[in-house]
Amino acid sequence: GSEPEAEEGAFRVAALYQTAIEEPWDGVIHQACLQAEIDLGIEYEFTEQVAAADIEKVLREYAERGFDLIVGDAFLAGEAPSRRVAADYPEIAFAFGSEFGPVDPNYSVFDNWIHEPAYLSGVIAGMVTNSNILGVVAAIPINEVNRLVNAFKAGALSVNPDIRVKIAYIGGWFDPPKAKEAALAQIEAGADLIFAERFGVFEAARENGVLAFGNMSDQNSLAPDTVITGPVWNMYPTIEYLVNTVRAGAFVAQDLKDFSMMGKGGASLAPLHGFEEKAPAEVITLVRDLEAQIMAGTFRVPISEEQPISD
Amino acid sequence: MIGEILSVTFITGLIGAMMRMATPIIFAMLGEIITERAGVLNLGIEGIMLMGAMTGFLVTLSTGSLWTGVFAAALVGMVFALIMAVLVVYLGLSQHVSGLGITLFATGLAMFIYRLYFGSPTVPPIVKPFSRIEIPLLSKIPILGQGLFHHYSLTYIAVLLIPAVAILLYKTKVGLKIRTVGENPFAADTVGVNVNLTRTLCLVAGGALMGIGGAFLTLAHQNMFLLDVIGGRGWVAVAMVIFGNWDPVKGAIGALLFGLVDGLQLRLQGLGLHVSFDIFLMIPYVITIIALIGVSRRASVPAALLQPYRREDKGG
Amino acid sequence: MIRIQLVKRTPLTGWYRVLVPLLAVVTTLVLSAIPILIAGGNLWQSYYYLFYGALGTRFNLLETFVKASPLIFTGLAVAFAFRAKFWNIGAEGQLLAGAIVATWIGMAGGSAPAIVLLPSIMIGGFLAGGAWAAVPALLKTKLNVDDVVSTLLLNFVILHIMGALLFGPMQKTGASWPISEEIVEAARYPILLARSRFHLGIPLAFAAVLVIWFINSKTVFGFRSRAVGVNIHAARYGGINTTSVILKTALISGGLAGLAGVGEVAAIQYHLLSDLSPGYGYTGIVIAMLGNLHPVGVGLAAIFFSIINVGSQTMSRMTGVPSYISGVIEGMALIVMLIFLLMNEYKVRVVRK
Amino acid sequence: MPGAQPVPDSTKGRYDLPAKTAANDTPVIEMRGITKRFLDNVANDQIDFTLHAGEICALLGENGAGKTTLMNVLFGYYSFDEGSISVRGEQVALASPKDAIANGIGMIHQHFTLVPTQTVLENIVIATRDEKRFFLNLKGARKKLLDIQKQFGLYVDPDTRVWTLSIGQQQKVEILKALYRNSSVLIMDEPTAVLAPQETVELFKTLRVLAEEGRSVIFISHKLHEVMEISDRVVVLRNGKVVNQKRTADTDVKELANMMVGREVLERIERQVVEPGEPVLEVNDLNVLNDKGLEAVKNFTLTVRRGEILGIAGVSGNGQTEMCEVLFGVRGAETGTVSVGGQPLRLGHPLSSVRSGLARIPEDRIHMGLLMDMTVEDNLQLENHWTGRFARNGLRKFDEIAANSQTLITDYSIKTDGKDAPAKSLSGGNLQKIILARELSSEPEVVLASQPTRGLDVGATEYIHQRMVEEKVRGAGVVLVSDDLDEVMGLSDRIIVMYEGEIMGEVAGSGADREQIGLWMTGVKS
Ligand SMILES: Nc1ncnc2c1ncn2[C@@H]1O[C@H](COP(=O)(O)OP(=O)(O)OP(=O)(O)O)[C@@H](O)[C@H]1O
Ligand SMILES: Nc1ncnc2c1ncn2[C@@H]1O[C@H](COP(=O)(O)OP(=O)(O)OP(=O)(O)O)[C@@H](O)[C@H]1O
Ligand SMILES: [Mg+2]
Ligand SMILES: [Mg+2]
Repeated sequence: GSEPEAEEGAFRVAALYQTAIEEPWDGVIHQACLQAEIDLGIEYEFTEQVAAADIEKVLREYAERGFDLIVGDAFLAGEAPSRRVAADYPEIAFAFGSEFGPVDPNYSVFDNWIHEPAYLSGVIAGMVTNSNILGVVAAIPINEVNRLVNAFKAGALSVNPDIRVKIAYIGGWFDPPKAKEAALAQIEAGADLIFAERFGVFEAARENGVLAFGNMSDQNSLAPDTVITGPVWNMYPTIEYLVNTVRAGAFVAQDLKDFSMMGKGGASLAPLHGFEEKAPAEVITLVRDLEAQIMAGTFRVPISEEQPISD
Repeated sequence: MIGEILSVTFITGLIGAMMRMATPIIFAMLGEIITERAGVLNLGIEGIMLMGAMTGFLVTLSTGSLWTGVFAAALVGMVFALIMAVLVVYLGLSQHVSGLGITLFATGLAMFIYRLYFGSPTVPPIVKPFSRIEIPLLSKIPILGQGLFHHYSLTYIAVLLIPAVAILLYKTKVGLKIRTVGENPFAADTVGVNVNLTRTLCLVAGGALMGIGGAFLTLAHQNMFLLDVIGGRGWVAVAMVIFGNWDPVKGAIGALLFGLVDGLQLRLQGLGLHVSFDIFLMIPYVITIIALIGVSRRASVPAALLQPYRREDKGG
Repeated sequence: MIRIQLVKRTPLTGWYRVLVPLLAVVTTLVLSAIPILIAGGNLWQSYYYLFYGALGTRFNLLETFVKASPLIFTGLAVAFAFRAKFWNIGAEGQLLAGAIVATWIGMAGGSAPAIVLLPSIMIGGFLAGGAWAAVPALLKTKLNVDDVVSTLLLNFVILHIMGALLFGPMQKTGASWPISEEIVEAARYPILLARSRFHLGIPLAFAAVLVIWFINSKTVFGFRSRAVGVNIHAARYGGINTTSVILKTALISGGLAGLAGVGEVAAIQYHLLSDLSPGYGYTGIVIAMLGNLHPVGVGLAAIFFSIINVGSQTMSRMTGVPSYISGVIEGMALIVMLIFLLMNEYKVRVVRK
Repeated sequence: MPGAQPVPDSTKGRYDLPAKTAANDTPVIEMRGITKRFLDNVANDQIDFTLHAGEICALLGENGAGKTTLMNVLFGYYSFDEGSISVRGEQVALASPKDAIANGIGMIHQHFTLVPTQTVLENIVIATRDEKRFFLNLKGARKKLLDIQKQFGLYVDPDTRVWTLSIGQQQKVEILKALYRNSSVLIMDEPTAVLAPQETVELFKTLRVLAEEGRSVIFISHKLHEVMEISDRVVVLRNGKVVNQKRTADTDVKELANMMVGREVLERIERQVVEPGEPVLEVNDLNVLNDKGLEAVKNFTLTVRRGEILGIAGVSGNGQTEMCEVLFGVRGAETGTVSVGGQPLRLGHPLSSVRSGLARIPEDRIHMGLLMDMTVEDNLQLENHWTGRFARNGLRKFDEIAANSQTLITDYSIKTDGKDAPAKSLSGGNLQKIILARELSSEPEVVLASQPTRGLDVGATEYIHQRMVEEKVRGAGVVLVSDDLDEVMGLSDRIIVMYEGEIMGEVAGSGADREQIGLWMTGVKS
């Protein structure tokens, strides 16, 4: 056998994911690449569930095969190897999800800066809640999660100073049964709106007639009468920008943060679906107004990465 | 905070959580007890549960019938248990390594099939799961009612299975044969009990229960299948078998205790204690170890556990 | 009715003993064709990349050794314990214990030279793993707590202790993820071959094979631990302090697993993080049994397993088959190899009744 | 199947059998040309064997002659390579014990087939396949069992757990199990090896009743006096072949022994008179609890001198085992002291016993004395692997070790493929020789032998008796604990009798009154 070579001139993108692509964070990158396959005519390969010890091997394999752009999540185990491999292959563009900075000449970073729609979700929650108790079920207290939780809470407090927030961590990316139990515990404690940072919450909410917010993508279809909306991340603007600059030979290492914010279409509040009509009109008005202010740059959602704890 | 813990909703909720969290463990633990009582340690449990979770989900999604899914999960559990039987009963291979091999294989296969079938959708596919059934009258008992009698049918089945397995083991001829095969296969053989067949059937029955335990997570407690859905619950079930001294009732008490502590830690997290959440997550395991110290004095492992039975082998 | 019967045969010798594992590999390949074809992969290409990925280039070959190193350590750890019938399912946790302490020493290393730091992290990691294994050994010998369960449960416990440390005192300043500060340069295992990750831990693993072989076959302690494993009542009757033997066995076993953790920190990651081990401790059980609890067998089994693991991952990438195929192939390889090794001593007879 | 007798119908739940008819000469069992190989070891070589209704046939042969193998073939437990088996004139295929049981064959195995954690009743009901019901019918079973107990005079409480029973009682359970199944052919593989004389007498009564009823018994034993007493016919095996068979009435013990071994065997060792020296073993006021926490040894005091053999007689289960275990170091005592050669033992510390100059020959050789999965050499090394002679700085001196093993194997004529052969490949007699070699080669001051010839053939027994006497002559104090009264009376200079943990009395060895000892053994003080 021989290596399956790409047709001449095709633009090849490889992705490395440390988790399964069901994990929403990596899933968003994956979806963007799939879309780029269609819209931008790139060729795309990926590996999921790469163990910490194997990251370097996988990256080197992709680099050796001459991909034009390599993306993925660097958090934790990927930081060091991805930066190392990037340094060894300056002719290849690397863009990784990371909490740290870019490295010249070829290592860009991005992250899910979706605190803005998280704030908007909080605003809705603060106005809609009856019990004034909100729940949050999250993975682990990292910046990427803390930002969203804090923004959600800030949004709620901005419209309702009596809000109390209960937070539970399930200790991993996937454990829907545990997430469900955490949500149930919050519902018992009086929460009537839950921000589901992780999968597993909607079932608890649905069974108890409580409403919930999704995260990362439009998750309304998972429980149409339960999921109001939620912050959505869209990696496509980032990928599109990367592909275009690399193609044009204009790629420079940079922090691609802006491409994941609302201003550039990288973040948004998920469609409200049925709640558009059901919710009180003043809620919709306020949210749409804030949304417009954020897009116009006249309102900046505060960023806090402190670990939040239950009230 | 103490007030919150002692409130009625807190306690009722905790009891409910205990029952739910314990259900998959009870299924798997009972399956493992039947298997181990016949002298076979099935460490394939974690993988078999995952295959059950995946198969049950897939079948329900494509047939629309939850019970068909549960049935399929049981069936796939039986198939994997049968593979295990060929390896450890008929070929007499190491039970440790065959079991871990099955777990490795089944885990890979479950995800492999899922990925082939669903590709990589934006949001995971879901089924309409079992809904909870309120038992009339009983569920109206204050505090306990909602905690104990408002559950999925599979939870009720799990609870009923506890005495059923105990009766099977202690009160029936089949049970006596199973216990004898696990204690002294030579003795069983010399009275005309087919040792290998008994072990195979126990493995298969146990595999079915493990499969259903897995399916509970994707068809009742949840409505989707994700990679880590079992999350070590199979290993916990193995621990509970030993905790319960190979007795279904004591094992179930262990499983309920584990569920209780697990439910409690999630609730304590919500109380705003300034303690690392990892400490909470650790509690169920630490409590189990401490409890083991209490029960270990009179541990009575089936004497022939781990030992293959071959008639003409000398000195085995 | 058809009955399968195993009949003991005079053990195979010479070339047959080599042939049997080779046949197992071929059979595994044939069986792997099923999932590959179902997933729409090209069969020959898949086979090619399976070997190419593990052995095809200098880098790949060396990566196979990189993978083998922790597996040898955990395999030896389990084999050493099982030989004395200390059922240590906890190599995973002991690995983490070793990694935690190694990281801690490596972070605090300051300007100490490598000649001091390297032995310190190895000894520290060894002792940490050993101490973590001594807990279930004490529970077993003093309180009669089943070792299978206690070692297993302690894996979860230390995983969360590590989590608490990584979100607490050991967390890298400024980081929110469960990750520690990097260890200092001098505490890192030197890379022995340029342009690769072939590190000090690899020859160390092979040295450990020799050391364990030496302990098992040449020392008084090796005799005692075997005696305890074969018949603890007879060993005690013979004047052997069985409690002490089990404790020392646990210390060495846990220590070996701890060294696997040291290697992952000092040669691969350079810091502690929550996903440090992809289950090396559990795979170690498989490897120990596959290697028949013999240190040399463990070495060979670890290399075999690394080839399958590394090769099948590359194969899945190159052919677009879902990466979970590697678990499927590893599981199959293991089971097939076990069955074929059985044929060294038994033949199968099918009897019709 | 004309002419053949029907298989007893076990569903009837009654124990009547076809009448014993002298005219009916179809053998119950007929084995023709049976050959059974284990790899290249021919365990049974072209064996012909027949058994008639109402007959008690003894099967004799040295350890490893192939007796158990032949019976396992008959019981359907082992497959065989050549030959045929007929039951009541009909050729049968016995693929498993199930088939043998269906043909009315029952077997009491050399090693017990009981489940210690279950009750007597549970152990017995599992043997039945008569009722097609799902639930256990313990009530009915108990009634049936009590009937049988009454009929044969074999009393064991149905509800006790087997692990609490003495070995003799366990043997009864085994027999009840076979009777419960209504076997018409009963194979008994060394049933008396662990029985006290009284129990043997009881057993023989039972066997005679069975024979009266027209059932047949195959009886395996190394105790030739018993064989003479109970059997109608003897079949002797050597190296897997039938070397001779005779009516019991036409032979005697001496001839049987010679047929088995192929040479003259001393039936009894010459008693050698040695002037006893100073006390070398002193046991003072020992009180010991058994596993169940009950008093097993009470106020036990004993002195043994150099140059004497002290025999301890008693029905097994009267504290001998516990007393020996204390001296071996594996059991602690409530009160009391033990000293060997003037040095006190640290009770409960095996190492102390190992180092004390006490040679220990344990009753349970397989589980306590030997490492069956290790080599002959390892077993020879068990107690002294750490000594300066065999190890330095924690490393073993393999040259020394090998030389020593070689010497011991030669000196004690241990029959083995070599020092590296696994212990489990050796016969019972040779396993016991490993222990003797290990214990006696260091010229101990005291030899404590617990049931040293249990299960061993006449040749091996002779050898061990000889060694015991040699040790005494050398000047060691020897303690012989045995259920076998003949053995104790034949070897001892002094005899004490233990009953319920206490010493009932003491007599001189020569000219001891058998009657008196028998009474003491049953707890009758006089
Ligand atoms: N099995 C033994 N029997 C008698 N004496 C022994 C035994 N083991 C050790 N000793 C004595 O104790 C001394 C110390 O021995 P060593 O240090 O080898 O034992 P160890 O490794 O501590 O063994 P243990 O596992 O019993 O603690 C030896 O010189 C020896 O005299
Ligand atoms: N399962 C087996 N596998 C291999 N060899 C065996 C097996 N069973 C018996 N043998 C061998 O067959 C021969 C006959 O053994 P067997 O047990 O029949 O002797 P025996 O006459 O009953 O001796 P004993 O008086 O010691 O009970 C021996 O050499 C023994 O080692
Ligand atoms: Mg010592
Ligand atoms: Mg025999």
